[in-house]
Parts: sequence; structure tokens; C-alpha cells
Amino acid sequence: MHESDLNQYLNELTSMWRIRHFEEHVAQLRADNLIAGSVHLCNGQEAIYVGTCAALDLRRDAVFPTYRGHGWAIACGTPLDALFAELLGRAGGVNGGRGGSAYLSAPDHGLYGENSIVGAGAPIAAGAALAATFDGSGRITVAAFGEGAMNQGSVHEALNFAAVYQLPVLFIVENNRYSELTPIASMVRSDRLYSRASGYGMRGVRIDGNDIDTVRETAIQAAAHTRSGGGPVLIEAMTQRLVGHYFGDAQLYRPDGEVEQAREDEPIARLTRLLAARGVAQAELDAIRDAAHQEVAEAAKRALAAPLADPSTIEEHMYA
Amino acid sequence: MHESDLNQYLNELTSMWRIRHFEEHVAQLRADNLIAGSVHLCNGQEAIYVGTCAALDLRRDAVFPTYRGHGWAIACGTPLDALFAELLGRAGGVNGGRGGSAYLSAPDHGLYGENSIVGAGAPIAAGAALAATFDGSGRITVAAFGEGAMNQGSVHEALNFAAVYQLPVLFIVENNRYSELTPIASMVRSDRLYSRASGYGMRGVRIDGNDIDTVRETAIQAAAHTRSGGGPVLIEAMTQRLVGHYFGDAQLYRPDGEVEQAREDEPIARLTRLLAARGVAQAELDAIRDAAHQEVAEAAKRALAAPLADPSTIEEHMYA
Amino acid sequence: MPDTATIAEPTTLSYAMAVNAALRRALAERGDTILFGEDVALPGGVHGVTRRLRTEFGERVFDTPISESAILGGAIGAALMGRRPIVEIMWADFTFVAFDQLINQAANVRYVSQGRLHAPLTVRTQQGATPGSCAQHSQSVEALFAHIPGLRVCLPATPQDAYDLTLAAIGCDDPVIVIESRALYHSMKGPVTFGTEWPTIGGARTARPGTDITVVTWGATLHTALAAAEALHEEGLEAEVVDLRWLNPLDDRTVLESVARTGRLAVVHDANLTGGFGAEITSRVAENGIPLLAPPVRVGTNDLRIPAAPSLQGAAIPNAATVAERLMKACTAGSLS
Amino acid sequence: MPDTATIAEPTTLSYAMAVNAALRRALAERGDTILFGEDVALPGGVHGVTRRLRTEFGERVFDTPISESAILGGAIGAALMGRRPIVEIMWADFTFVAFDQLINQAANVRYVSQGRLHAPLTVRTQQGATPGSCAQHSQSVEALFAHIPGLRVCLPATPQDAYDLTLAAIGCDDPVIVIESRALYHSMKGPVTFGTEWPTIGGARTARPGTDITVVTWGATLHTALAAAEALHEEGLEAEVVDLRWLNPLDDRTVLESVARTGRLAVVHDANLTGGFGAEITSRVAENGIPLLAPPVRVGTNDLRIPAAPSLQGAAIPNAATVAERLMKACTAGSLS
Ligand SMILES: Cc1ncc(C[n+]2csc(CCOP(=O)(O)OP(=O)(O)O)c2C)c(N)n1
Ligand SMILES: Cc1ncc(C[n+]2csc(CCOP(=O)(O)OP(=O)(O)O)c2C)c(N)n1
Ligand SMILES: [Mg+2]
Ligand SMILES: [Mg+2]
Repeated sequence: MHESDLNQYLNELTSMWRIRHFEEHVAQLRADNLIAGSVHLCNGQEAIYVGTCAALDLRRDAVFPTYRGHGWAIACGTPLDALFAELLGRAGGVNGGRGGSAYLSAPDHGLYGENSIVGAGAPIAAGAALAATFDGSGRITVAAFGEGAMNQGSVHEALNFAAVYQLPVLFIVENNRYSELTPIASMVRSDRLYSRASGYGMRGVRIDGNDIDTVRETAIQAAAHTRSGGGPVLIEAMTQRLVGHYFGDAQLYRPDGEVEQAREDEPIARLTRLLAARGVAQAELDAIRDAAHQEVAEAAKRALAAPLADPSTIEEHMYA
Repeated sequence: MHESDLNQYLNELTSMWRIRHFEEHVAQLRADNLIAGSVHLCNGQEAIYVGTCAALDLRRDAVFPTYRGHGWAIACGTPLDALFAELLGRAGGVNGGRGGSAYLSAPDHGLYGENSIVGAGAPIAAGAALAATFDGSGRITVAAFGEGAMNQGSVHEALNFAAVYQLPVLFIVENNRYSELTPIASMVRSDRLYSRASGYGMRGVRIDGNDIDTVRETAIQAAAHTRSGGGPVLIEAMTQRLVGHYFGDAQLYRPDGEVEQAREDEPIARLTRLLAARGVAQAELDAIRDAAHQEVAEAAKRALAAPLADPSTIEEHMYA
Repeated sequence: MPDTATIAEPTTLSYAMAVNAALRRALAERGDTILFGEDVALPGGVHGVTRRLRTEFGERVFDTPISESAILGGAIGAALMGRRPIVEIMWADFTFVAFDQLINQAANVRYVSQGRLHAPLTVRTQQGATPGSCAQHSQSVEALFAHIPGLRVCLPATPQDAYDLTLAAIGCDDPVIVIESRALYHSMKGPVTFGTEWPTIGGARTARPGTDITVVTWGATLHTALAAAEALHEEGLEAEVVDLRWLNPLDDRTVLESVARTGRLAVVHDANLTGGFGAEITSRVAENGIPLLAPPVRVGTNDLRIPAAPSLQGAAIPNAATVAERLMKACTAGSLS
Repeated sequence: MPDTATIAEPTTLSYAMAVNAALRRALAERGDTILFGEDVALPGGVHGVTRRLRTEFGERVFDTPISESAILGGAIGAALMGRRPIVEIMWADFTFVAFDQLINQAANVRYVSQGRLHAPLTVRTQQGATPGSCAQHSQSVEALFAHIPGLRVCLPATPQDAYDLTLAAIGCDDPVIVIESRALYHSMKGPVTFGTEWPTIGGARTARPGTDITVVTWGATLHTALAAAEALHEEGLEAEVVDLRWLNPLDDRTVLESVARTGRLAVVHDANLTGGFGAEITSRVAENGIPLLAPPVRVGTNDLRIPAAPSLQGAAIPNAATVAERLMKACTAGSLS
């Protein structure tokens, strides 16, 4: 393995661990009622975020994920302290606690906002790409959403809108098989969702979303294609979540053994096996995991010590 | 030609003339300001209505067209007097003048209602088909809309909804090339709209919508397919309007010669040529045209003589 | 669970299970009902409100794609054909992705067809902020529905009303929006009498009698208002609390009659003030010329988006203490002229 | 057309062409503007409001698919990135197919991001009934927008305001809904002064001074109210007519000040009464304790769907005669207590 390839893998492993540990901390904070309300964790889907962001230039590109967006936020480089603080309702959160887990943004890091309305981010991402056709920025945008969102009218409109103007946008379908508690198979007759792209005259591919190499290389190609005016691309990334839809989901709807199998197939386990097979020492792999854990734990601690959002500020920023 | 075939053709010619004359009368009444507001005429698209209705049993089936729905209403058998009266704001209109040209219904004749919101009738038609899966009626439903409506979110949702439950509904796309004043080519990247059907796991076909044989036979097959539980079918019927989007449309957006060519290709001219070629006497063809004209003219006259909708009734029927 | 239809003794149920009991009765007694929505069937609803109904009623209860326009349009179409659909829109905030189907479609059916068609569908949804809920999952939007002629609108505030109003909605031959309270689903338990009659729509309820001020409210805010009334009581002031229950049909007679007695009016709601339904209540009292001892008061959320952080939500949305303070002031305010 | 930006002498323009002049100036002076919607570019709009803009401004003006969610979402996304989009939703009734993008998306941007993001988009639409217009193309829905914190809302009633308010909307750094009047597009002509300043948002206008009653109105209904005021004048009564112009920001001070002088209040709108914005105005006057000589009056459409037939529409929607009659009664009604 080339040294640069190895470094890339190790960085990706770090990034994925950072996300995983973040989510595990969030689960604990939620269980302890230090975080209030619904949280949607992305454990198991990390390769999509890390792989895609490798294709982006986040000083100009813009990412529009869903409520399940912590992984995107971290892959974009949003500071962990400010993310924890946001979920914990602290003044120092990326949105001072106003957004919360499911609707936060960090535009300084290219994260133009989670969205808690299924499908609603897709036309907004298309619009951000539309701006690029006027402002000479060379920006591309990413609209990320789940497979269930493919049945929402706004996603359809966004796909056609992007196709007709050949907008520089990547539609990333994070196909984790379930929409809340219902399997995609019971919500569509044809589950080859990427195949809808051709009806819009748009490129569509299905990939293994748990393989960091595949995600990264697909994203790099697709980004180059769309950035150079080739039009939008739809990437259906197959993955699985290792956890419930939201914190507290008992997952009774998942068949026996599914989660166990998913633990074998998840991207961190896969990259770890790959690196071990290519001769990276177990100690080094463990050190990466542990360093990420420590980074996350310290960020959480700092956020917990920070002051809550100040109620006297609630009237601010309603209008220009 | 078999006598039964000939009779069928002659009936279809009569029906198409009835629609054409109706629309021409409406245009005149609108020009004379006896009809108020927007009217959307269907001149040139008659084969779609007459051909499809041949496949329906309107005692139980249900049709959901758009504002461009006079042709559907007539093909369903709605009395001309009551249709004229509706457009003229008369008490005797199918909806007592409340619906008007663009939003009328005549459920006694299987016409469950025009719709003036682009795309909105599609999920409603799917729902009417859903009812059939519970009520044992054997009903199928027709959702008819223009090619431009294919980009509306509600149509997308309806197509997927119908596909996933294999609902007995036909989606008829009346592709007349324009949406109001804008050509479809500038609103989609791929103009093979029927090809979107496969993405939903649904049958989709494109047909010559100006050929009464093709429309009728396609509709009969599709109706049998969907009535027997085979699932929804999308039929993209290619046609052209001979007139503007609405009354008063100067049609500056249409290229030179397009309307002239359309007059050659329109379904009445085509069926007339076919029948003449098969030996039907010109006099008989003329008589059919004239009889339809007279029927329509008399209906218009009766409707014009009828009383206006009574303002004192406006509070009625708001609630059960 | 016992056969709900024949029991006269009250049973203690959570708000969520009271809705469930109503749905179960409707599905059992009315063969024309069908129930569908996102996650309502096999999973039994993300809040558990529809649980066991799929098991009991089979394919009349089914899960849908995430397609609110198809859900609502589908319900309208099925209703036109004689079914009596009950659908769930998981959050009231989500109705806006498919608002057309309610405003331009369902609401028009009966009137425009001169009564030849009707659309007896029930849309169950829920609203309100709960700690941490984001701005897209926290709004109180009843005023938008209440401005649409043709839609019936109710907001049950107790388990008994969750049961009764749900049944009344299902029995109604017009489209009804039932706005439930997520906050109350599992936190509020109370006695429910099932009765044998099928309840009908409409009618406010005087939740607490009083003489010093009339407090009009609806939905989960009732409990805020009742707590505030209790605080007033400790100060020797008696607030009469009227739970509207139905915004359409609106029982303004109960309100007018109460205000005529107390001479003071406050309206309390979680929704933001400008254009909230409190304005309608205040206006009805004013235009009916009911003499007031002091200007009427509206208590609601200031015109803000809803922040997620609990500390911020707490400051934005009326609570018992802030309401009590406003009521106290209203009770002691001077005469109008 | 002359260069609109530098002319001080008033020009006579139709309402539609006044909007057109504002759009033209915005596109010419602000390079960050883009304009899109259904049929707005090559065809110049189904009502001709955007004509010639495509020719003059090229690809910054473009036609879209029939996809209102994509249009509004697209505008939001472009606005987030520094464009200043102006979009048309052809009829206000059609906003409901994409209402989410306004309520849950555009309205939240600034507040939830603590001002780090903002969405300076202008949504032009038009509303009202015209003879024969169907129930899905006839509603007056301003109250729905005015209940949403985060959205600015205006309704120009004259060519001058069509010009000024459009520019103010475009210049505003928040999402603005401009509700135009289809009925006025070509029927109303008037003087327009272009000015050199860029107008800003907000501010009611006293369209007619008077002493006997304050009549609050907005949008095309202004002309109904003015005609009614003229009829009153012939009876010796002087109505002061306040054209709100902006429902958000709401200039209630002008209203309160006028009512304090006249002692009587009527609100007139085309929208249906229950939950209409008239309720908000009536409530503001009541809760501010402005003494009234008689109960306030709301004149609007009864809570009906809008029928298409002109004879029915005429009976449903307020006109100068019915408004004058109500105002007359209000002016002569006895004291409150
Ligand atoms: C318009 C709308 N409808 C319904 C919901 C409720 N909801 C939240 S997440 C979700 C499932 C989405 O599934 P999918 O798109 O596959 O994404 P995933 O959660 O699996 O990442 C639903 C139905 C919503 N937030 N918005
Ligand atoms: C939701 C919505 N958006 C826009 C319109 C305005 N509008 C009316 S007809 C029409 C064009 C529809 O074109 P198409 O679907 O091809 O049908 P056609 O009129 O050609 O029959 C448009 C945009 C509408 N009525 N509803
Ligand atoms: Mg999923
Ligand atoms: Mg067309």
C-alpha cells in the first residue's frame, strides 16, 4: 500500500471513529436525560459521510443532510464541542441550542443545515446549486436523505429541477432499508431506487455504502462530473443502521440476526479488517479508536460544563 | 369492415364531434362574455377521452380529469345541457354553477371531478381505486392530467402509492407538448415521460393519442390488466391542442406551421379520412358532424334560457 | 382490553390509549372505516397510538410510504367512494407538505358539488413543543385549519375527549382534523366512559366554573390554564375555564355567555399570538358587544419560531406561572372607560 | 420604457406594469437578483407581469417546471448562497402544494441559525376571486401567511404600492410574500413615482381621512372600502380608510391612533371571516383598551367556499354596497355600555 493511501485510510478510520464515538456519547447523554428529545443516530452509516466529504471542498461546497446529520456535521469538520453543545441546549452550540439534534447548521463548515421534514432539503440543495450557476463559485452541493424520502413529492420535484438545468448537485440516498419502523420493501414496488434517476435523464448508481473506497471513489467521480457541468448524479448508497431509528426504538421490526450481521458489514469493522489484512498493527488500529474516543469524551465534557442557552435571548434574530 | 366495427367508429366519430362542437360553442360563448372566466378547451385531444371511456364501465368506474375536462365529461355521458348550464353559471348546471368550467363534477356519470390544481387529482384517483380494494365493486379509476403535471410532487406520490398497493388505476398523461405557454422540452431533460413508470415498478407505454383505435385498444387492455389486479398502468398519449391553453391565448410560443400540421393529425380528421377510405360516404360523415352540431347547439340554447344560479342559495351545503 | 362499546363504568386510560380505544371501536363497529398512515400498522404508530389495530383488523389498517399528499389525497378519493378513512399525519407540522389536499381538495368537496359528493375523512395529527423538539416539530397550527371553511377542527385535551372527539370526528360526514397532543399521549391518564351512543361533533366544555374572569383555551393548553386558575384561586380569584374542544364548529355561545357573567376575558394558547385563534375569540366577544370590565387579554407564544433547547422553549411558550401572572393582572385591571 | 430609476415625474402605469417596473429595476440595479417561476420568462407571465424581463436580463430570468416545492425550495437554497431570488407562485391557492417550504423552511432560516444564515427571497403571488374563477383559484389567504413568524407579508392595492412594496420586498433580507391582486392587474391604472431611494418594508397608509369610523383594509379590498366610504360621505358620514399594506410588519399604531380618534372600527376583507386577519385587528384594538362607541365590525366573506358563477360570487364576497350598509349601521350603532 502506498503511504499516501495508507494515510488516507487511517484518516478515514479516525473520522469514522470520531462519528461513532460521538453518536455513542449522544446515546448515553440522551439516556441520562442530559439531552432532551428525539435523537437520530447514524452508527453504521459513517462511510457515506466520510467518503463523500473527501470529494468536497467545504470552503465553497454545501451539504444538506437530514435529522440524521451528526455524521455529516462531523465529516464536514464542525467542531465537536459546538455540536455537543447544540444537542445539550447550550449557548455555545452551533446554533445556540435553537436547532437541536435534528435541525442544526454550521455554514462555516459547509453544513447548510439538517432538515427534519423528510425530503425538504432536496429542493433547497438544488437551489444552492442553482446559485452556483450564477456566482462563479464552482460550488457543488449535496442533498442527502434516506431511501424513504424517495417517495416524497419534494424529492421528485428537486430531481427533475436539477436535471432540467443540469445543476451541480449530488443526491445521496442513504439506503439503510428502514424508514422509521417500516421497511422500504413495503413502501415501494421496485426497490431499485437509483433506477428512478434515468426517468429524469440523470445519472444514477447504486453502491456499497459501507465500503469507504467505493463511496470515496464514486463521490470523487460524481463530484467532478457535476462540478464540470455534467449535471446532477443520484447515488444510492446501501447501508444499515446499527441502532434504532431514534433513541429508544426497540427495533422489534428487525428480523433476528439482522443487526448482528450488520455489525459484520459496518464500515469501521470493514476498514479495520482491510487495514489489518494489509499489515497495519492492531495496536495502531486500537490507538486510532482510542484517540478518537478521548477527543470526543473531552469535547462532551467541555460542552457539559458550558452554560445553558440564555432564555433572555429568545426574541433575537427573528428578522433582519 | 365488420358492421359492428363500423358502428363503433361511427359512434366514436359522433362522440368526438360532440366534444369538438361543444368546445367551439364554449369558445363563442366565452368570446361573447356569456361564460365568465378561464376556459380550457380540449380541441384536438378528443380521441383520448372517447377511446378511454370505451374501456370503462361508468356505473362503477370513476374518472378524475383536470380543468381541461369538458371532453372527459362528455365522453362519460354527462348531459350537454347541464354542462353548458354549469359553464354559464346556471342553477341547472351539474353543480349549480358552483364548479364552473374548471372544477365541475358529475358523479352520476362517473365524473368524480375536474381539478384545477395541477397534479392534485392523481392521489385522489388512487384513493378511489383504493376503495375498490375494499368494497368489492370491481371499480377502476382514471387519473388524467397533462404532461406538465408529471413534474408535480403529488403525481409522483400517487404513482408510487398506486404501484405499491397495485391499485386499479390508469394514469393517462395527455401529452399535448405544452404546459400553459411553456413547452415540455424546457421542463424535463428526458421527455420520455412514460419511462418514469418503470422506476415505480409500474407498466408505462407511450401511444399515439390521436388514433382512436390505438387509444381504445390500449385502454381496454390496460383496464383489463388493472381491473384484474395487475396493478396500475401509465399511458402517455401523444396529442396536440388545436387551440390555446385557455381562451384568449395568442399562442405566440408555437412555431410556425405547428397548428396547421396538428389540424392534419387531429383525431377527427384522421378518423374521417379512415372511414372515407373504407368507403363511408362523405354525406354520411357530414351528417354525423351536423347532427352533433345540432345536438350541441340546441343544448346551448336551452342552457342559455335557463335561470342563473340563485344567490340566496350560497349558504347551502357547506356542511353535512 | 374489554369490549369498549358496552361498558358504562369509567376505565382509566392514557390519552393515547383513549384514542386507541376510539379507533378500535370505530373499526369494529363501522365496516366502512379504513386506517392508514406512516408506521401506523405493523409498528402501531411512532407514539403507540394505533397499536394492535393491524392485528385486530388486518388489511383495513396499513402502513404507507412517506407521501403525505398520497395519504391525504388517497383518503379523499376513498371517502368519495363510500369509505370512511382515518389517516394519521405524524406531526401537524407535516401537513404543510400536503396542505393542498386539505384546503383545495377536501374542504371543497361538499360545497362545490352541491352536496352530491362528500368526503367523510378523519385526519389525526398531533402538535406542540416538547423539550428538545425542533422548530419543524413544535408548532401549534390550529389557527390555519380553523380559517378554512369546510374543515371541522377539534383538539381533545383529556382522555375522555380523546375518546369522544375521535369518535365524533369519524362519525362526521365532513373532513375533520383531530389535533392531538403529543405531550399528553403518555403523561396524562384519566377516566374514560365509553358510553353506547356515538358522540357527535361540537360543543365547548366548562372545565372549571368561576366568576372573576373567563379563560378560553383548547388542547393541551387547557392544563396550563387550569393550573393557572388554581394559582388564582389561592389568591382568592375564581377563573372560569372554557375548553373550546372544537374550533369548527365553534361554540361561541358558551364563551359569550360566560364572559357576560364574568366581565373579563383571557384567551390562552400555545400558538403564536398574531393571527392565532385567540384573535377570533376576542373578536367575537368584542363584536357581540359584551361589556368588559377590562380589556381582553391574549396569552400565547410571542411571534417566534420554536427553539429546541428546553431552556429557550420554556421561556417562549406560556406556562402556568406566566399565565397566572397575566390572568391576575387582567382580573385587577381597571374598567374600560 | 424609460429608465425607471432616475425619473421623478409620475408615470401612469397599470398595476401589472408597476410590478413589472419594480422587477425591472431590481434586476437592473441588483446583480444578485434572479427571477423564476412557471411561464414567467419566455411567455412573460400568464398575466403579463414579467414581460420583456427575459429579453432584457437573459438567463437570470427563467421558466420552471410545474413544481412549486422546487421553485420555493430552489429559491431558499439560492438565497442561502447569496442570491436574491424573486419567484412567482401563479396563484396564492397554489402555495399550498408547497407550503412546507415557506412555513417550515424559509421562515426558520434566520431564527434557528441565530442569524448566521438568512433567506432574502421574494415570493410574488396573486389572489382573489374574479367572475367565473373556481373555488381552487379564488381564495384570499393572507391570514395564513400572517400567522407565520418569520415571513413578511404585504398586499399592494395601487400601482404606486405595487411598485414600492415589490421593491421593498426584494430589498428585504427576510422572506417576503407579496400578494398581488389579479383583479387589479389590468383594470387599475394610476400614477407611479419611481423615486431614487429604495423603498423599505412596513407602514400603513391612510387612504382617506375621516372622523366617524376607522375602516381598516388591505389589498384589492381597499377599493371596495373606498367606494363604501364615498357612499357614506353622501350620507354625511366620514370614514377614515386605513390601508394596512403590510400585515407583517404590522403597523398597528396607525390603526390604534385612528380608532382612538374616530371611536369606531370596521375591518373589511375579502377573506372569509373566521380566523381572518380582521380578527387580529379587532383584537389589537380591544386589548389596547381603545374606547369604542359601538362594537367593532368585521366585514368579509361568510365562511364559505367560493362558487364560480358570477351571480353566486357576487353574493358571497363583500362589495361596495354591502360594505357601505354595514359601515352605516356601525356608525349609527349605540354606545357599548
Ligand atoms: C414530511 C415528513 N413526513 C414524515 C416525517 C416523519 N419521519 C421522520 S424520519 C422518517 C423516516 C425517514 O426514512 P428515510 O428517508 O429512509 O431516512 P432514515 O431515517 O432511514 O435515515 C419519517 C417518516 C417527517 N419528518 N417529515
Ligand atoms: C399546482 C398548480 N400549479 C400551477 C398551476 C397553473 N397551471 C394551470 S394549467 C397549467 C399547465 C398544465 O400543463 P399540463 O399538465 O401539460 O396540462 P395541459 O394544460 O396541457 O392539459 C399550469 C401551470 C395550477 N393550476 N396548479
Ligand atoms: Mg432509511
Ligand atoms: Mg400539456
